[in-house]
Amino acid sequence: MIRMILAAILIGAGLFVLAVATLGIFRFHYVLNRIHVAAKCDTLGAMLFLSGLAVLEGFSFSTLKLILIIVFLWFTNPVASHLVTRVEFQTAAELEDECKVICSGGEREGQ
Amino acid sequence: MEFHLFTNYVEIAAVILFSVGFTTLLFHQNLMKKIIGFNIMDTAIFLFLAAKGYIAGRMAPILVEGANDPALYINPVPSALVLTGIVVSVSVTAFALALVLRLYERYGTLHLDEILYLTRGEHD
Amino acid sequence: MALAHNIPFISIMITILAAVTSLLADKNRAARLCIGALTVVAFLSAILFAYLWQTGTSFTFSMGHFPAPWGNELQAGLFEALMALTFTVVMILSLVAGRERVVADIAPSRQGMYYLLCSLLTCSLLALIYTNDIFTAYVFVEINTLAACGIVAAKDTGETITATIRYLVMSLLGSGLILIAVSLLYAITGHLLMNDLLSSMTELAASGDYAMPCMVIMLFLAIGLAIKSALFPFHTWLPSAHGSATAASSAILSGIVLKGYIILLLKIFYRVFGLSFARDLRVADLLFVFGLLGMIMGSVFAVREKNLKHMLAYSSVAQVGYIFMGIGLSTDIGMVAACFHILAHAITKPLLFLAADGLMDVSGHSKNIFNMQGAARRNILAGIAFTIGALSMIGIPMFSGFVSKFYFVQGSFQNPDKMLVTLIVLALSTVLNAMYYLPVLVTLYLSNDEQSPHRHRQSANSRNYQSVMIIFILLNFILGMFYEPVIKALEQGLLMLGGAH
Amino acid sequence: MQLSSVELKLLRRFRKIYTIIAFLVSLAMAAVLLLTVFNLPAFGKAGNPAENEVIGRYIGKGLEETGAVNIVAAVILDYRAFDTLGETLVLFSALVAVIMLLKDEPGVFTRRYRERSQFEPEKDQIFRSVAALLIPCLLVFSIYIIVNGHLSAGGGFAGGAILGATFILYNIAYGIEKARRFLNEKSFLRFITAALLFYCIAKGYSFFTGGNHLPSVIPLGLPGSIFSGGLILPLNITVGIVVACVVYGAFCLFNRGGL
Repeated sequence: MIRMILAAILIGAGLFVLAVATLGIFRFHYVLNRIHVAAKCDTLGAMLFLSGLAVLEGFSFSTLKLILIIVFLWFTNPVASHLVTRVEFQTAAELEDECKVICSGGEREGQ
Repeated sequence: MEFHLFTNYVEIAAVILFSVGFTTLLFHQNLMKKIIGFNIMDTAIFLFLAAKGYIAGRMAPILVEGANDPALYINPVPSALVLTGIVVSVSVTAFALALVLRLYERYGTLHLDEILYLTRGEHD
Repeated sequence: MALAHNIPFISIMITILAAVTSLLADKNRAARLCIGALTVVAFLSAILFAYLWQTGTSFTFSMGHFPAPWGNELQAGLFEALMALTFTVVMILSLVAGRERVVADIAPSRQGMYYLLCSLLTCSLLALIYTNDIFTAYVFVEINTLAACGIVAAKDTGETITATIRYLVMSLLGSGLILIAVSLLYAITGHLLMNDLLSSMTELAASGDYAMPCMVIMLFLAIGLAIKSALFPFHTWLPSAHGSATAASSAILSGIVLKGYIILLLKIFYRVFGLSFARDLRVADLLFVFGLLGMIMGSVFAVREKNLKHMLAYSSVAQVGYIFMGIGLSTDIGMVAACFHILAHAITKPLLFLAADGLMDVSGHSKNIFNMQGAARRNILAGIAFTIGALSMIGIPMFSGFVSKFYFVQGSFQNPDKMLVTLIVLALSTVLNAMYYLPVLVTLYLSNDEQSPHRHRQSANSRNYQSVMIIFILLNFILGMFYEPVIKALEQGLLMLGGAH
Repeated sequence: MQLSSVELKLLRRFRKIYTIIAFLVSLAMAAVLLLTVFNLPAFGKAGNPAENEVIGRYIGKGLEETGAVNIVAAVILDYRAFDTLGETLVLFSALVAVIMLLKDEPGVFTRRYRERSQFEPEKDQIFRSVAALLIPCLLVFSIYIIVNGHLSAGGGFAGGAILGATFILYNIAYGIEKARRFLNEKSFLRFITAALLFYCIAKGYSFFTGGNHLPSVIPLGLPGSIFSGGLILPLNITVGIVVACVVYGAFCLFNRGGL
């Protein structure tokens, strides 16, 4: 029973985070804002959701698979977001207009 | 004959998605959005097929040792059809994207009206 | 089990193998492979036709070790064999005659792939003709779409790529409708094989269950296939695609690719719903109305067109309208007339497109009719061929177009409700056909314009082109004069399609 | 984009009408489909029309007739193999069409957008180290999925897609030159042709013997072991190769117009 409640809380939290992320992607206008929301919330939301499923399942082979999926997502999702951000950082023409914080660092081309 | 208004909710979601995709494909002028619409449409059909294959309380059609009673497993045919459909949809998407890329390289726009206007000058 | 029963399977396999191996071959070898494979298939189809003509039966061939309904199945009767024969012959002739134009229009590195796609196109058409399974039909419809779009896009100009994307978008709409209809069909019957679908449908028609889904399925299938075969309100993609592609592609697309979908629709009418149930669903009436509109509007658009290839493409819209009108008549003779018109149009439209290409060749490759003054005097064979094609399309006796019109009229007599409107529209459409073909013919035979920069340009038809034109002209005469055995074969074939063995 | 003002006005008016039509068409479409769906058999209920003798034989006799534990694999590669042959040909034709459209001809045409982008992921340290970690795992995983296609969920299509994605990852992380060492244009075309030829001939053999009611000489093996399922295992492997090649080839063509 306690396991059920715990699982429900985890899954609910995961769904909430995913919903917020989706809203954020629609709400924000620039790539960097959007990737900020998408990256964090996808990683966190999927993690919460999957761990909820793992709790529900108990100790079994499926739980091992779920943990592997979480590890895989933790590896790939931040890296993918990182790459998208880098591309945007290096190629976007109006980056200074989009983010008011002055970009430091000389990696950006044409500066 | 019954009227399944509240049991067929998965199918309802599928057909709503289908009409969204259909409309996007037919009426959007941006070629990328047309392709996205096509993908939504196809995905909706796969959802529909998957829903039609599901039978409550049964296992996926991978035989468990010693049990091959048809009443234990869900319907494998829709799964096979979905698999075929996904491959077809991926191939067509690749072809459509290649065409769009060619057009974009040539005209610098993805808007079908603008492209049609630009090609008008090329007729002899 | 006679050896001839293997022919449908072997013809499909040969075209697949030709397509796969030509990926590694260079362009000339790919062309030879494609045409060679098609020739073999044409011979085999002729043998199959002769065999079925003698025995008067149809047969099924199970693909794999499992009998239907567990495995796939092919089905062949006189109708299927005749269509396969016609399609392969037209395909070979178009490819042979369009060879020089392909070399001129398409970059050398792409020509191999062009022929590869032609092989795949034939494979998919054969599969559409022979298949007995509705989902297999969907898969091969997709191959057909991809290959057809590919052979339009092979000529790499902005115009063709734009035309291809419009073609592809409309085709995708059609495929989506077909796929959801197939899914709905599976949901209410649980079958994909046509024979079992037919028995389930007969039960449903008797019990009255699922009346609304049946209606929607039939509607979606009909509209999906009508989009792909360019029935009037859905024809918008056709003129640009057929008008801008290279001559061989235009000939193939107008002549046979459109018809592949119509044949699939006929199979759905006969083998999935059963003719009487399909007529009860009233979808045929919708097709009838669209067909009539297409006959008129296609010709009206063609009258306004100054671009010769676009004009021929709009004429295809009108001719597709004829075929759908024949299907929509809901009479036996109307069906036969529609099938005969498939054949007649399949041998006339490629003739017209190829002749137009020859005429454009001596007019500085301009597609505009006004630049073609006297072109028929400079390229005599192409001029004669164009004249014969045009006369056949108008419906002058002795040519194939006349026979189908004659049977359309007969078919309309069987259905008194639709008789009057059919006759009026047929007459009107014939007048309109004459209105756009005759001025072109007059222009083509006008004396050489002194100002014309091309007036000294003489034709340089290759021997292949000449012989293909002569074969097409002869075929047109044969179909126009000795049509009785063909009609008889079609009648029998349609009976077999309906289930009589 | 220069439109004259009259044309622009016309176009705008046309757009307005067009939007209304679009809205109506989509509503009508949704209404018709919803009505249809309400009339369909109930969701998830046993005894719907789709559950008939076809399914009974697939599940009841699938193991002894095809030797595959995964009934979906048995259906797509044995019972309904003609569909799957068509499906592979769809992939093939799409690949050919994409090659035809996007392949650069040396000296004639170069990718403009390639010059515009200055981003080179090969230089990214984070990405490279993660890729180095992931690529071996992905390779093993994809091969497991392909080879186990007849025993568990998965098969040639799924595994091939993962294999293709692994190649793409390698290509992005280590650059095209290194990727060319194991898959260049020539070997790519040969792989695909060989795999497809094997597929067509194997299936052609089984269609031919099946259609003529001849016995097939291919043994089914011991059900449940890796080497069971008769032709299903080799077919899964060839399908995997074809799919991986198509995915990777399409990526390369989109990325730089050649392998």
